[in-house]
Amino acid sequence: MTAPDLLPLAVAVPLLGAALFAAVGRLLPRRACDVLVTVWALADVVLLAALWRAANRGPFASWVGGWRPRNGESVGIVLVGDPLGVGLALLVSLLVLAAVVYAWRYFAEPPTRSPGTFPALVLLFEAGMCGFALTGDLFNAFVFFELMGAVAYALTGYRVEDPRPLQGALTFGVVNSLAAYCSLMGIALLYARTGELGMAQIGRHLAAHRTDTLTVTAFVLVLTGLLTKAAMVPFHLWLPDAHAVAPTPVCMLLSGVMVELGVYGAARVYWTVFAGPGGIPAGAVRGVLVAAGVLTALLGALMCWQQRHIKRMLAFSTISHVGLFLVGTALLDAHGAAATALYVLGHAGAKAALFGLTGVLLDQYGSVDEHGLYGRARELRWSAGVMFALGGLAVAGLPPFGAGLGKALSEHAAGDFLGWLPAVFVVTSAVTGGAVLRTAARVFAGAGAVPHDSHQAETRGDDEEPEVRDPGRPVPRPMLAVPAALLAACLASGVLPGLTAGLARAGTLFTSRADYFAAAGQGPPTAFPPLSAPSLAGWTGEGALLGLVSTLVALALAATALWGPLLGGRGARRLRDLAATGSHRLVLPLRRLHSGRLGDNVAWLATGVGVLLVVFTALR
Amino acid sequence: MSGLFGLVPHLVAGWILLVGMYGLVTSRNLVHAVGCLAVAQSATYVLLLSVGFRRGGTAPVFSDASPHSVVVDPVVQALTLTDIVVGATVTALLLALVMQLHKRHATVDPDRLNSLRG
Amino acid sequence: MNPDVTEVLALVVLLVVAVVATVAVLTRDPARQAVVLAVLGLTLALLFTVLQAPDVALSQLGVGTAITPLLIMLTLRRIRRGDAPDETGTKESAPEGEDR
Amino acid sequence: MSRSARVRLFLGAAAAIAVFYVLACTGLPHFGTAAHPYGDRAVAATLRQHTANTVSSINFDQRAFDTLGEESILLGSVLGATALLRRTDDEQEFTPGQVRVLPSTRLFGTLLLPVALLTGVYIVAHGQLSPGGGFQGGVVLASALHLAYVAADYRSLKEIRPRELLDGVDAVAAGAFTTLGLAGLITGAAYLQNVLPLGTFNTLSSGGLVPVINAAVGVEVASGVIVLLAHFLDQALATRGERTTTERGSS
Repeated sequence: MTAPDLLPLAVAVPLLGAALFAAVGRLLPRRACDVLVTVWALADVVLLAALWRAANRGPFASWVGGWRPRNGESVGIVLVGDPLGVGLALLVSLLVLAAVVYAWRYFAEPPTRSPGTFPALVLLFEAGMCGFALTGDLFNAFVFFELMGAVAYALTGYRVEDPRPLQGALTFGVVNSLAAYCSLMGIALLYARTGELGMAQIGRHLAAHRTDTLTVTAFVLVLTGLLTKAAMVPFHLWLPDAHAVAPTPVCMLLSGVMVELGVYGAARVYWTVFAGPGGIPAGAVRGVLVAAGVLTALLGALMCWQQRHIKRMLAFSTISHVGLFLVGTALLDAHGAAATALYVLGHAGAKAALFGLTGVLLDQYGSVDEHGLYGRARELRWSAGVMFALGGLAVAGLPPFGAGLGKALSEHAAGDFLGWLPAVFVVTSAVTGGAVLRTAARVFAGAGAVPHDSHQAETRGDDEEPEVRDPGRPVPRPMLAVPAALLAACLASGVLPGLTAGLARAGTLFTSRADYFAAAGQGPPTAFPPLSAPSLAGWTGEGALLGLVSTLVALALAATALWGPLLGGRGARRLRDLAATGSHRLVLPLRRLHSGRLGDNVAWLATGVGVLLVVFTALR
Repeated sequence: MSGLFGLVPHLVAGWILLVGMYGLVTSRNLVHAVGCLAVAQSATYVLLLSVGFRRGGTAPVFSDASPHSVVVDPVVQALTLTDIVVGATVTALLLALVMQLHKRHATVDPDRLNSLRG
Repeated sequence: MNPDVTEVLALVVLLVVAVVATVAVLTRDPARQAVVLAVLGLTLALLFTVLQAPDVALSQLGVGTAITPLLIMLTLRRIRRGDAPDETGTKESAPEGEDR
Repeated sequence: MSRSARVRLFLGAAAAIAVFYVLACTGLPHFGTAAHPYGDRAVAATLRQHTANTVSSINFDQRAFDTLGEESILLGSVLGATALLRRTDDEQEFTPGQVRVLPSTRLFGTLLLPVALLTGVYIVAHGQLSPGGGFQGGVVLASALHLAYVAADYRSLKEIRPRELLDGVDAVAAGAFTTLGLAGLITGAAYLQNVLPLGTFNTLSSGGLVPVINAAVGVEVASGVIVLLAHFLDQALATRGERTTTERGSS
């Protein structure tokens, strides 16, 4: 059996596992279920790793059902194994493995009286994400988008005893479903114009028409669902509400890879469908999406800094990093794509580890409130505390973490496009990293002034329903081992020498329309770039320096937040007043916009669609 | 059929989507909101099937029709079928969430839920 | 070209669908909305039949007119009971004439 | 944002969307166009596959991977509803009171039940021939069972509805679909490839794998919908008591 034959198994194996756990889960004891799901997740990792090796030799296609094209036309669905897509699926499977191991002792007692329900849902989630990453068919992408969506809503609201997850899950569900229906409208418009559903086929047929309002409208509508998943401003409002409340292992998957899949989907659709003649000009896409990415990164960073609910803080940090991923991808070159891929990889390790450590806090203290936990977690400072701080440093871009290398390479690529873009990368990383460091210092060391309550409308993190019902127990070992492994992986992705070279080639293939079309049987065969294609530079002096700068700024910000209130003197007092005024004028209105209300979410969704339509029409 | 007349099906689909979104924006009851989402989704059915209609075509079933007869586009029908199932299951999940939400918050007014903000 | 009978019929049903969809959204009481949604499901099924999509019409009939409204009614029933914690004080009028 | 500001924002955006959408539609082929390249290919492939109902051939053969995803969504939402609507510690089950049913209603339900069940099975079985198939038939089957509720009361429905078994059946049927796909791989063809003999056009056994997958989908949909409705019915009719934690009366 060859790699193309095995590609659909990336979806089928987790689906089979889900059916298995759903069917026999209630018959198995808890421990057996835990072991079995770990083995299953491991098998997925092995399968995808093998596929990834094959994809690195050159992209290949798998026609599900054997419906190979005749004269370039097929009636079936194609899955395309290119290194970036399969690599993303591999990342999904790795994070799923981490999440299921983390969850070993997570739910003290399976709430549904069937220990199989949670693993089954997680495996379905994995199948949806892998299918989405691999499919080369637009409608099939919608189906897998909905699969990962529907399962994610259920997983987010999993703890029904607590009121907040339900609200977050409902907003998540309604907004993402609505956005998906917008995408489907766009797919229908594309079908009306070209009579095709395969991405490459549509791309090929679009060339017969000039770019008109129909093209732009279809493009924007299809993008709506993907950018909502990617939490681009103003489609982002659902994300903090959902990520703040989902069970911790689920958060690891949501923040670590699901949101990033939205960016990937948008880039994939652009490159295969709209990048050619009759599509959308590259200049327009680059301009609009880079601008949106910058806005997302800055807004996310600002909101991240303001949070006291730790999971919500991490959620806004994810928004802000996704903004950077969007910038990197929207540069529309191989360098940007490869750098972003590495950044996503490093970020996934650091962010999943941070969520995991927050889960430890919730487990031990029944709270994720930065103020309420002040100094309470001192006994964990040499385990969870150190790791939390390391996660903060990784987020801030400290060399040699993978997140740092990804940031360095992305900002280098972005700097070639616009000279000031690296500043956005540095500021964003510094603020989000600083927020994490501030939290680490307060919670695990009791450093700085005792935080005082503000009277603004905000989400607090105390009186959470503990996710585990046994507060007296020591921290279960997997809950510390998994974050440690994730941080180690984040570090490794920054120093493994072969990785950047591999990703550079993956980026070249991802942005090469001809190679994708050739693999999907829609164009003449191409000679894939050689294995020794020009690779990314790896760590450079400039990259390491900027990484150090952003880390130092992060440390300075954290120190200011911690000890600033203790400083005496007129100067310090005046600065504090200035900060308070700024916060009142700028931050309060922004916080009010994040009202958590369903109607506001939908109104902003419509606004985003309208604005995108206007700007893309103006720039086309 | 030409001109504006031939646009009506597509325009109706667009109208349904926007009306459904209007309902979501103004809804005071989450059960109503889920209903509006279902309305918005029916826009996709209407658009898909309108796109696939062929003048003079019959249903794409050949059990008692000649294999040479003119039929409407079957692909969009298959897509719509999938879409309907997806819609029903998502509706069920969302309603389950609403039911639980009401137990914990004692309200189903989306504007009175305020535990997540800022 | 003059539209043929099918197309005229389709257009008429389309306009009815648009009107019913609007009414469904503007019906703010969820219990009544469920009924309007059932009617919407019915008119959609009719539209799909006219558009030569019997397979789709059949599933729309099952899902749109039966399952979705039923789920909404059941949800409302649970919610209404939640609103009135004192069980004995609320007599619900069940469609089957239940006698509590 | 105040409600009126929100509505104004939305209406402005909606107006813009409407303008672009209308302009986009003028670029579409007119309603009833004769150009359906994919549709024509799908019809040709259907006839080659000896399947009479093109929609079934697309759903269960040509684009079976879509349907696999769709059935997984159904499985996911059944599992999700099971998790979300579980009875929490603060809720109790109660037995709904005895119900008076008019004899005519009982007769109606009792007579209709077998008819509806038969109809459901018929629709599933003829999916590759006539309109209908696993999904539509499954829904009819599930609805048929609920005629018992009309005919008798909730208790008798619970008696004839083995929910735990159906939970398992649902999962097994979903797994069967995934596994049937493997048949292609094992025989050296592609995943989900239609490797069974195609049979004679327009007979019950025609279409190769189509009727088999169709049946699996029928079983999954029927059991899935019954389980979904069961959870909702349970909550609506036989669960009471809850604790609201926050915000009663606050705004």
